[in-house]
Amino acid sequence: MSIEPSVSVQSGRIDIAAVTAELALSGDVGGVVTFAGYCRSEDGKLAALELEHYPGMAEKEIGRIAKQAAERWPLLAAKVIHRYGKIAPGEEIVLVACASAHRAAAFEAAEFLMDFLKSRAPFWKREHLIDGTVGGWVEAKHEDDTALERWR
Amino acid sequence: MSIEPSVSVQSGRIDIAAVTAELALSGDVGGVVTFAGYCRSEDGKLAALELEHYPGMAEKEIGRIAKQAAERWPLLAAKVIHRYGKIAPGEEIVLVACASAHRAAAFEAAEFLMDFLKSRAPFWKREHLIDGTVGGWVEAKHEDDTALERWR
Amino acid sequence: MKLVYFAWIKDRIGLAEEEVELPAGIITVKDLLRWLRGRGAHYEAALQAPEVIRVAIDQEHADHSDPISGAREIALFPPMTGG
Amino acid sequence: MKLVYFAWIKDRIGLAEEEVELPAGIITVKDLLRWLRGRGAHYEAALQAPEVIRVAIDQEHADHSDPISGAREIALFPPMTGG
Repeated sequence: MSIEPSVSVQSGRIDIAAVTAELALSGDVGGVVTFAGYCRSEDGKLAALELEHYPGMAEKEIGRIAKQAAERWPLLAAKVIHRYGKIAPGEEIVLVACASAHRAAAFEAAEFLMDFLKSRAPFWKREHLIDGTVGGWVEAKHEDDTALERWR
Repeated sequence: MSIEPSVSVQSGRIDIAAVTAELALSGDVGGVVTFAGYCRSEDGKLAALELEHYPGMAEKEIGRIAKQAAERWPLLAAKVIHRYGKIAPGEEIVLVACASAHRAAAFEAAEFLMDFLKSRAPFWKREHLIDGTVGGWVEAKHEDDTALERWR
Repeated sequence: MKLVYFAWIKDRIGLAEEEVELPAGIITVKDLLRWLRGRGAHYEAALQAPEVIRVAIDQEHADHSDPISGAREIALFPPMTGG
Repeated sequence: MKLVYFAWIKDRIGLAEEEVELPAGIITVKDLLRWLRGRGAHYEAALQAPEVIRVAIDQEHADHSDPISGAREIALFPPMTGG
């Protein structure tokens, strides 16, 4: 029986320390891998990233991806938190955390989750620039699609 | 020019939250991958792990491994903390944290660091059991040696 | 049927969502996209390159060849850029 | 020359470290291990399977074929189990 991953889609900050500590609680956990994605400053040009999302589907789709990871690797716990709304440079956008008895499963599951979140979770980024203008919607990267191929 | 990784060999607890926050400080960081290794309870049989280490060489060897990682991947920051002494079940043993502009480099460097730490850093584990006996020295796993091969 | 739009598709159509009554003969997602393009310049601007449009039927990813019969909510959006 | 021992090698030899004067003809790590085994039952028990013994010369990993001339500190230990 695979574990039930925890998913949260929220506008507020992510408490990375609390999540990591929570995942390590079980006595069987040998390793916790976390990935935290941050808003880059783009050489100081960026005032904020705006993340639009599809409420309802965002939670469901991340849940589906996380469930797949839990079925594919022997995870003891998994947590995904994705923010929406305005995010300032230096702030975290997304956190993926996977706990397992041995490290390989946690590493692979965290990479799998990130690869799928990037191209399957319904979020769209738009740049707000320091000069007050609203930049265009960020274009999806071709490499994010090809990143999925190694998991087939 | 590659960055100078930070290395600490210590008996005290590791403040995972502080490390993660520190690594994310640069405005160019897009992702931080952390691996935290924990002392498992071994079904409640384990009172503590005792980690013996080779003072001096431990710091140097981890430094050499971390420097290799920094030369091989475009890391913006890297930190390795390894504990020694008595470690209770549920406590962290080791933390590896890598920051980069894009996630793939941080994931790969963190896995590389863990694979090399496991079989090159001069630490040895011994089990102290709940019944008061001191178990044997933990045997090295063959798979930890083969894990290195993929990095050649 | 409820249609919802995101990111630049929403911007170009000028609506976040709308209720539509589909005429007969709209079977697949592809049919829906073709019909929407005929509804005016805003829709044409949003959907002129249908091959890049991603679709969800009742909050699950769908292909352009999928049937839409029975759907309550169909979402149109550009390739995702979260994570 | 200073020799340092760790984990079960230290337990079996019964020493954490010692200073030794090497006789002539001890060129490589392999020679050193052979010479040490001849120093008594404790050493024999620790080093009876020399192929599993790991060695560091002046705090850097070394091979059994490496020369030890000029070394200040040689460490003998089992395969590592950190991380």
